Amino acid sequence: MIDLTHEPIDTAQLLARVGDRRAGAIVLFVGVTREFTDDRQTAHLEYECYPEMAQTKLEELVSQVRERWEVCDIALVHRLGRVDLGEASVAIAVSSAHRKTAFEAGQWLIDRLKEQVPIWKCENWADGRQEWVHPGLESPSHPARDES
Amino acid sequence: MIDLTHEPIDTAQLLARVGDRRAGAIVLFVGVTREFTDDRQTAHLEYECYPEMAQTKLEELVSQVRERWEVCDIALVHRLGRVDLGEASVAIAVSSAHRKTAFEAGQWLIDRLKEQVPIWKCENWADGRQEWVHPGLESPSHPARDES
Amino acid sequence: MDPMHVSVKCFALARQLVGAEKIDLELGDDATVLILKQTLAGQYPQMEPLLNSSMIAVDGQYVSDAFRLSPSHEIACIPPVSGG
Amino acid sequence: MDPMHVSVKCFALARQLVGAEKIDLELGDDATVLILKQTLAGQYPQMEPLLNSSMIAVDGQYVSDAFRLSPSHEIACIPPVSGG
Repeated sequence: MIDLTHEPIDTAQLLARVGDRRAGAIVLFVGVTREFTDDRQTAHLEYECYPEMAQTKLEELVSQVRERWEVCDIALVHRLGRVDLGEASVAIAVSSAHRKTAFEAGQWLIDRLKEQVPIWKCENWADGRQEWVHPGLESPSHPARDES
Repeated sequence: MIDLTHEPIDTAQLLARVGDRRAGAIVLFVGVTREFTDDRQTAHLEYECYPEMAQTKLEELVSQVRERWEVCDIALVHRLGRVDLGEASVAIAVSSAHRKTAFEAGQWLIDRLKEQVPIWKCENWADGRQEWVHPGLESPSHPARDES
Repeated sequence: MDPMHVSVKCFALARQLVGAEKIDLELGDDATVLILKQTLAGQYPQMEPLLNSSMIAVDGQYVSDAFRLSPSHEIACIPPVSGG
Repeated sequence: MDPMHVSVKCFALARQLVGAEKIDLELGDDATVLILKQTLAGQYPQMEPLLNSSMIAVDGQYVSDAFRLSPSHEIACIPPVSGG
């Protein structure tokens, strides 16, 4: 299950989707909108994507996980549009017989998603300014920051 | 939040508990009762613990996580008594500003829990036999197996 | 050399800088991705810093500067991504 | 040497093997954990393989064989754990 959606992410549904008779472990990663990044305050985020390519890239990454690890199932949802404070922007659930696999596969998948999948975040800071986040691009006002 | 309970584990509640204004990432680990371990079929599991010591050990481990990693919050529940197929026996949620911390801390915590906390699992196999799981102890009928 | 007409999809800051979701360009008929980038930077100088760290995708796959374009390709400018 | 009376909590397979949640033992007044284990193995020979891979906890902390017991201690036999 791979989904790009404007609706709030239902993590309980994701966990249920990866249930499997051979699964002994489920790892769920949730990226949430944090209010404070160091001392800067966020009002909300907005995400946009290149829909066809994002879907294709996510499918490729999920296939690569299945080649590299013995996972039972994978479910991944990325939210688009406005995401309010504390809400999930992305959730990835991986089930497997043993926990090490689920941890490794889940972490690999979110790392690759953040490097490769054409989705972009726009910070809407509490002071009213908007700022597209483009890691590695010099921003005159703020140095590059780590994301979640 | 640390809990040892005979009730089903509410993972949504755990996720909500670790929400934090500085959290950008939440990692949830869920250990579930798998039906098939290789080709052996489980009917259900039963867990027992040494309650006071288990609580104390869990508190120590959570304190150690807080010393080693900059986590926002941690919530941990272990179930006791009968756990049916597909149900959660343990769930650990860790929130942090950045995802690497939450993955590392969550994995460390479940690894240590499985090594140190006085909780025991009894396999109730589909063929009617019961078997306490004591890793490293030679079982005449079955060699030691990895758990989830 | 006949001209080739292509459209380039723009996202995030790229979309904001050019003020459109798609821009049309005229390139030589054997144009590569490198030439596309140079043409873009020439017509939209405000894009240059972003272009230097962006990828070009053709039909949904990242391609190198040497990739040769054709008018049937779906071309997109992919600034550094920040999903998750 | 005055005798010391202690109880040992038993869990999981240990509980099953001795048929009780708690067993009472008489030890010498300077008994260590090692002596406790030897006494247990002597009185419950069926426990010996499990005891060899078990830990002893005193007042909720794992202790070594050299640890000296006193009657006020809460003592437990902790077979290899399998929570999670």
